Amino acid sequence: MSLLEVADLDVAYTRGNTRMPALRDINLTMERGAIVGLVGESGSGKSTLGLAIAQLLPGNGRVTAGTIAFDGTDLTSSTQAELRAFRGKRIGVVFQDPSASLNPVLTIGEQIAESIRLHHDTGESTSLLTETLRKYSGGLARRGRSWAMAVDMLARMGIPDPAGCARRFPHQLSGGMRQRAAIAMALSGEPDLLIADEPTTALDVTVQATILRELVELVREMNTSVLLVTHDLDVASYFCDRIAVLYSGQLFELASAKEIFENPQNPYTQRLLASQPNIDDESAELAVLEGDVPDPADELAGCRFAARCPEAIDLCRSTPPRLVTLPERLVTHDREHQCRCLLRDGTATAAAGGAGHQVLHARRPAGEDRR
Amino acid sequence: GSSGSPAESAGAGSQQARRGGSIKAAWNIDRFLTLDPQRTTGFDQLALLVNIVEGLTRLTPELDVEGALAESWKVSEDGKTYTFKLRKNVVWHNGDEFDAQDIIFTHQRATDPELGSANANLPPMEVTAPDDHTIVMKLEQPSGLLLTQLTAMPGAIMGAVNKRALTEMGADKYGLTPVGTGPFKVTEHVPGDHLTLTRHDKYWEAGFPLLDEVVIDLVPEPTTVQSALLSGDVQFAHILRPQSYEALRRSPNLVVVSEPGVGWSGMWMNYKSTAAPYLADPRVRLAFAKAIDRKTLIQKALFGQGDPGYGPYSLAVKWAYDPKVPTSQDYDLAGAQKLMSDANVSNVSLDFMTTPGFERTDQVLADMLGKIGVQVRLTSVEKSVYSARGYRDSNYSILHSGSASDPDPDDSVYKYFTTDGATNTFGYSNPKVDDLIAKERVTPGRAERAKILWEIQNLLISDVAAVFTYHSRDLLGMSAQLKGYQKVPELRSLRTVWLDK
Amino acid sequence: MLLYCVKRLIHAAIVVWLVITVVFFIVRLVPGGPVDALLGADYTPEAARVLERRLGLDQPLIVQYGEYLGRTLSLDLGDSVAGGTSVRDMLVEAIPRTLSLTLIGLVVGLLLAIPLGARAARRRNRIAGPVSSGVGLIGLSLPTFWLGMLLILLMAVDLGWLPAYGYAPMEEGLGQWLGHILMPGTCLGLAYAAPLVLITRSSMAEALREPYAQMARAKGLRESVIMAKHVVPNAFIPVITMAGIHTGGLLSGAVVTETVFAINGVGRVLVDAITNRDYPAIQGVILLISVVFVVVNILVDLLYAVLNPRIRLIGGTA
Amino acid sequence: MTTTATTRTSVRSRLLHDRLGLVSMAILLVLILAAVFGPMLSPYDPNSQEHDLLLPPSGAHLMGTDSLGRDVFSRVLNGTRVSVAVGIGVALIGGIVGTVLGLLAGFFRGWIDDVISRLVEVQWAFPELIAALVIVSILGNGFGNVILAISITYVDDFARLVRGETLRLRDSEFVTAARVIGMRKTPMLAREVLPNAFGPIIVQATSAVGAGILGEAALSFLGLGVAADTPTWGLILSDSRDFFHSAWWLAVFPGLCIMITVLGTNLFGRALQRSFGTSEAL
Amino acid sequence: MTANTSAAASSATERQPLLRAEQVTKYFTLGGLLERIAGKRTTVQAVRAVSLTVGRGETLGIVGESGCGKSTLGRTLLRLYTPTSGRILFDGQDISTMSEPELRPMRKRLQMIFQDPRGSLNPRQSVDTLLHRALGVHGVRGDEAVERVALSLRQSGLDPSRFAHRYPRELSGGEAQRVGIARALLLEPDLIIADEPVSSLDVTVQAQIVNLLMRLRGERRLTMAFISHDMAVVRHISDRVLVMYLGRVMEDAPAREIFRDPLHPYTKALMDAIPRPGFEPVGLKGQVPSPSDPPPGCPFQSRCPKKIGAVCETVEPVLTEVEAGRKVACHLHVAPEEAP
Ligand SMILES: Nc1ncnc2c1ncn2[C@@H]1O[C@H](COP(=O)(O)OP(=O)(O)OP(=O)(O)O)[C@@H](O)[C@H]1O
Ligand SMILES: Nc1ncnc2c1ncn2[C@@H]1O[C@H](COP(=O)(O)OP(=O)(O)OP(=O)(O)O)[C@@H](O)[C@H]1O
Ligand SMILES: [Mg+2]
Ligand SMILES: [Mg+2]
Repeated sequence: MSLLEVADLDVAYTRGNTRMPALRDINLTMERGAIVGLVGESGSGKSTLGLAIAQLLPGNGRVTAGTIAFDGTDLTSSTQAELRAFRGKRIGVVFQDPSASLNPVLTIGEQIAESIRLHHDTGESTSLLTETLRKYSGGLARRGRSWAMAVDMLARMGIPDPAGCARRFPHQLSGGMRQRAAIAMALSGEPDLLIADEPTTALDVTVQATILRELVELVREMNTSVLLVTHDLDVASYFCDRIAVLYSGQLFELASAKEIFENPQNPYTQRLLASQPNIDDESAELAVLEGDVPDPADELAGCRFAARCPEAIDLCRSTPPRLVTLPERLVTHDREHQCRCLLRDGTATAAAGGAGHQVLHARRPAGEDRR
Repeated sequence: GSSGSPAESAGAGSQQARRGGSIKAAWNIDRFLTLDPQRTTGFDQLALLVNIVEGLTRLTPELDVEGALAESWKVSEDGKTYTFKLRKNVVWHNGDEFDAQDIIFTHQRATDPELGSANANLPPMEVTAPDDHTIVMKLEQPSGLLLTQLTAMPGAIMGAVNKRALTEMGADKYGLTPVGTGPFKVTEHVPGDHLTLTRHDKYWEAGFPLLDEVVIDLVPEPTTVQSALLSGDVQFAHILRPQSYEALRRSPNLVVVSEPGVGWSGMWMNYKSTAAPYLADPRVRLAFAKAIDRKTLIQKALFGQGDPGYGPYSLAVKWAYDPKVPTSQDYDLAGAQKLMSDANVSNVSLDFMTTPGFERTDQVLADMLGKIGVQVRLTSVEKSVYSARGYRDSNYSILHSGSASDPDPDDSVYKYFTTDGATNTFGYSNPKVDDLIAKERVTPGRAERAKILWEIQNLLISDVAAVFTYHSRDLLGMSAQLKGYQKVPELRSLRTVWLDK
Repeated sequence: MLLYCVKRLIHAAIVVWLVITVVFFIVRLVPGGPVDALLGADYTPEAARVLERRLGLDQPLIVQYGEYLGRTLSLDLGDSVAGGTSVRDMLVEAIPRTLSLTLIGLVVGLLLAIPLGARAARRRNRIAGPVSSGVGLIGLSLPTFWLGMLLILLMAVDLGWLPAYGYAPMEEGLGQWLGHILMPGTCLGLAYAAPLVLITRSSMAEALREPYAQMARAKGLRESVIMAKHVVPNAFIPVITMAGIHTGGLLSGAVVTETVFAINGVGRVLVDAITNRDYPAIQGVILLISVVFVVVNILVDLLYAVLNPRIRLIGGTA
Repeated sequence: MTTTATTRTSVRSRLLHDRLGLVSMAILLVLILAAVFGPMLSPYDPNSQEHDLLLPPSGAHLMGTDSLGRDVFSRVLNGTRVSVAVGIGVALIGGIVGTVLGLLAGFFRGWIDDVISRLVEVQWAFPELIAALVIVSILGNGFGNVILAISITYVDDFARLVRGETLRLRDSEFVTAARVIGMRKTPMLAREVLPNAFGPIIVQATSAVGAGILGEAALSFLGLGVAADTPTWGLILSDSRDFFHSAWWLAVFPGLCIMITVLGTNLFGRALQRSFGTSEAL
Repeated sequence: MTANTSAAASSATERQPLLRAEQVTKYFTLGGLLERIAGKRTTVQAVRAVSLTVGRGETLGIVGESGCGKSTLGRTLLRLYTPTSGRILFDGQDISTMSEPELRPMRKRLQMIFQDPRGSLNPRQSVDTLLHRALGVHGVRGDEAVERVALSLRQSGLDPSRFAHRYPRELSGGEAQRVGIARALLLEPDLIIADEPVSSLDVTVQAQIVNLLMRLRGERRLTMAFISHDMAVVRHISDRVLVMYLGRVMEDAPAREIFRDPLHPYTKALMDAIPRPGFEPVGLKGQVPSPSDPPPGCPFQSRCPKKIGAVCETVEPVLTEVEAGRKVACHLHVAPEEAP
């Protein structure tokens, strides 16, 4: 059994009195220990997917269809109490905005320690009273084993003076330290699945490097699966086993990292890779994808990328493509390469006599420039 | 005598009085400002004070006068010399022996202008003590009031005070814990909270008092007084509002006493009012009087707890009450309306000054006046403002007033209707009335006095000096376990009360 | 810190001085005076003069004010105009009562408001929402005196569980004390709780939407712990501000409650003093209240700092 | 507030599409209508004592009669004007003055804050009821004076609350952003700070509406209400206290009216808040 | 012709310095209740004696470790903070001591893109409202405003019809950031301090924004200080790059050269940590110093792989011009005339 199986997931937000779909028909499977990168246009629903899996959608967000099976349990039909058993210990989350997700009135150490107490047998009480008292009594908070483990956790995140840092409040840390604390917190329960929403955006490259290295180590050690939301394709390529490309609320492509970078099949993925600024590239203008992303809420007849797709044919505007595993002739490294495109899944070929294939080879995938 | 108490109607009059026990009593008052007999003014305080302080005489339930500190007395032929024989076995609460010097001192104090007693209306006289147990009072003129004024009663200030205690404590402290000769002594007084009365063991009247202790709790909210009686938290409530009567009467554990009170209620119409100059017109005043349906007023506003009033004297003062009051002010709406049109007063609006406590009656009065085309605006002001504007500054058009606690009918007329009476702020002046009041005051015999008093009443009624409306009832409630209570109107003497458990 | 304390003290002193000055003059603007109150309906001019001399009211106002300030500085609050008691003794007698009353009111109010408001803030709760609205609405719609009387009727007359009125000091036993103070305290607490329920609900609902609350949930913390430890301290600034503000209301409530329940506390002393135009007593009580409020103010500020480490004390926060 | 036409209409349209908002507006509308037309609609003269005493509610007397034989429905209806005006007047006057003071103090700090805060603390030190009592004693009673007296006593509450919120908000990033676009201080206060302090202000205003109505009741209780012969909900309620056992209707109807008013303002405030952009409904 | 080449073509002297900072320093005093009682106050030396010049139409990239004072510097330059010392000249005028009302007329010309995009958006204002407000402040109303708002949203990659009526809470991270960008562009400023403007944007949108900024630079001679962690973007957009460490400027050089040949060891470390396809992340080792207690000597000495000894620990290196237009603060590099 896979660790996580997301099947036919639809998520919608309510704005005003209308329901706006944000995710449509998401199918995603994660194996134990796998690291899956989630990339895609801003607003395409990456954070939404992460939150939906953790069942932490904001008040106006709802799963409207589909299932999220975690280790065999469907989370969408679980009660709050049942979910609690999963959270922290089995599913850890790093939110997109780490500063906001740290409680401003609790010390960093206490925030990590409380999660440790919940998920490790530290022999400390987690009753309402003692937990509340810990907020007001620094001495009490720092007494137990969980505190020591929290400090240790911070140290592993490469934070200088971890003991001192643990005693400070979030606002007394720099952005980078806060982000590291948030990661430490999510990892402290040694979860089976870590959902990390852009965990390194606030970090400068040197710190980012430190963190990533640490993260990889920890994750391998704990055999944790990671769903990594990022817009840094280089980070994704380094870190992830598989990469999922999201566009306007739909999965457009899903394959191993190597496959995505070396053999992107979906036209959107290709454009995405081409837009990546290249540190070693002197060219001044970045490749731009013209046009707007359709609102995930808009109902469109055909492919959601059709309006911006340079390869689009008439069929694309009328027939919605499905996410299919590509035929072997189109893949280089990954037989499981899935793609949502009429031009690749044979539909268009059948209709237009192999035109799609032509187009495919007419352009060089952007990623290859960088070799 | 100590029998024939109206409260005996609660039954078990034949039972043997038992000594001992302590009770709790609720006094519906914010605080006792002072219990100094020469300085106190409040009726609620005087009602309590009878338990602590005594005068030469005291009142019986029938409002007759009997001896208290004086065993007996003689009045000279000309009615100007009173000779009192004092009791010999009287001991002050502080253990001092009581003698004639105490009365001399009390009189000096009462008439000392420095003390500024508000009630210093004793007749001019010379007080001497030929021996330790005799007091002689030489008056300039005979008096019909003196014996009543010598009781420790409202309007009287001859409650005996102890000189030693007064100098030791100072006047202010004495006002809190007065030392008297009465049946109970004050052992604790927390102003605004409670007051503890303890049995005065050496009280001169053998066998009294019967209770060991009475705790007086001050309960400012009348609804709470009612609840406390019902719940048994207190055994005695010194006063009840009319609206409580029914609710309490139904309770088998309680005895509620409703007796005619002393004093009168009515509307003062300010003849000098610039806002309503027509009030100086007796026709208008008569119209107002005729517009008042007293039965309905009493029924509605007082829940039946009152007696219609047409003149100043109340039913309780039996000897002075004349059941044949002139009927000129009887309810007659048509007559009233006619009088108004005769006086050429129509569609006027009038400010009626009221104060909490009178609001109920005044709303009904306002409604009744409305029927003769007088638009009444009720303005409620706080008590102090009310007395300042009403009794001193004469700054009102019409208000609800009257007198209360008048054991002697003189108290009901003298201050109010003589031309320069202390509280005559509405401007009534009738030389004939002035003369009659002066005469009544120096007439010793009750029978003669009663005649003069009736004459005064008839004049007041025909002049429509004020609109007399009702005589309120003196209401009190107590636990059915309390026996032997003797009710003197407006006073709350617990001397004869005992607890039947 | 020293500077802060000094500044704080100076401000407190200014406030207290302003308060007593305002009271001093304003009570003398109210029509009627102690003479009317003490001497009743009718009195002679001599009597009035004597009394005025005794009370020092015959002096020019500014002289009276100067003397008053001087006396107050030497902590002498003067004597009640009725005589016999010093204002200080009156207060010493009254303070424990009012303190007990407001304490119970505070406890009842907070115990009612915070759990209810907190539960109602979680939108899924089907019971707490209406109940909290109910408490809020009842507390805001029914006068304290009315509730008090109803309570007496119910608890003392009909059920006979609690004494109808009065106060028992703690020396008479905790049970006695509690028995007497419970009903008035509840009555006061309900009025106090009303705005707090609403503010707690609103600010908690807001705090619950913050990402850190989501984060706490993501850790797998129990809902009660999330509330008590994560949400409450953050949502509490307005609640505390409101609670602080309404301690003023608590005292107003105490005025009425003490009258209804015949508790001779500070509120009743004040009402009596006003009825009797007992200037020294009015001044004394208001001085006391202003000192208490200044202290409450400082406490509230400190509480802010305890709850929320971001709050800087310098300059103070509301 | 002048923004673009689009936002103005959108606030309005959002308000009109808010279910609870509509309910609250309906309540308030009914109250206002009752306040304006109440005297015309009332079946009897509210002060006329022509009816039997203490009649329970019936077709002739929708809310029964009181202990003086007055029609309670007529009294409640006529009382609407005063009570609603006192309640809303207190919330508005106290709210506006207090909010302005609080904003100024919290935003400008320095001596402005010192002066305002001290004044507010001075006022705070007077228990509301007592202060109102004294003010009414000095000014005399009557409609305007009672509103004024009670309103003044609530200024400090708003001022303190708003100052606290302002202090919290003035350092927030979006206020800095407003500085960056060159916004003047006044609009900055009005548009950036104030709307974010709306939540607590609404709650405070709601309780001020209730408190205003009850304040008038308490003054009536102490005999210093608007006038002894002007029915107000507070007065009717205060009159009912002798008849707990015998005449429930005397208390229930005015009590309900106060509750509905408080509820209406509360809901309206929350709807307003939602329309101004707090996204989630409660 | 691309903006970059145009920038390179025009010589540095030809440009008017639009913004000039001289020895700007910003300290914060910290301390909670307990620290105050104990009398322990901490001063965070966020920015220490920074001097810089940005010519008209020039883009200055500012990079450095998180917490090194980039945002503080940016905010101080805009006078959102009052500098502890130093002078700031904007278009020749000293704005470092101006009062808020005096500054107000300038505000239109000086804009900022905030690092925390959501925090800088008033939660109670829809996107539409808050953009209109920015224009309204400067008297632009009516159709013109509607057009300009729509344009700036569009430029920032947001479809006005979709986003105009949303509230900040209803935006994704990147969308919120773009609203912030739209607001800054709306007023057509001369100078933008962009604090991590593209950090939460995916690459396609990022490309769009970067291109837009570069185009504006070309068309309107927009001047920018561009703070970013993303070295690739910095390289793309900047003419010059300022490298900061612990509140200090470590290196200040033309973008091309600094990427080609970083002089300062810290700059080198930064370059090495840039993620590249197939890179191995290596961080820096050693104790990170605290801005409230900066070490003596070179700020970077505790982590410097090329430390040359005692001099680094005791003498603080000054920023010296080692080549034309290249300044560095390191004992390894000394000014040509000082070189032996
Ligand atoms: N609370 C919300 N209410 C309404 N709409 C929302 C809400 N949160 C997000 N959305 C919308 O849902 C869509 C997906 O948002 P999401 O935050 O998942 O995007 P994302 O892929 O994480 O983008 P980014 O990279 O910019 O963070 C967007 O169109 C966004 O505007
Ligand atoms: N308002 C403030 N009060 C106190 N200290 C502050 C404040 N703002 C920033 N600091 C401190 O100043 C230093 C510099 O912070 P700054 O935000 O400028 O860093 P930065 O370079 O922008 O970092 P990042 O890349 O994480 O955004 C940090 O140590 C920070 O903790
Ligand atoms: Mg996101
Ligand atoms: Mg920054």
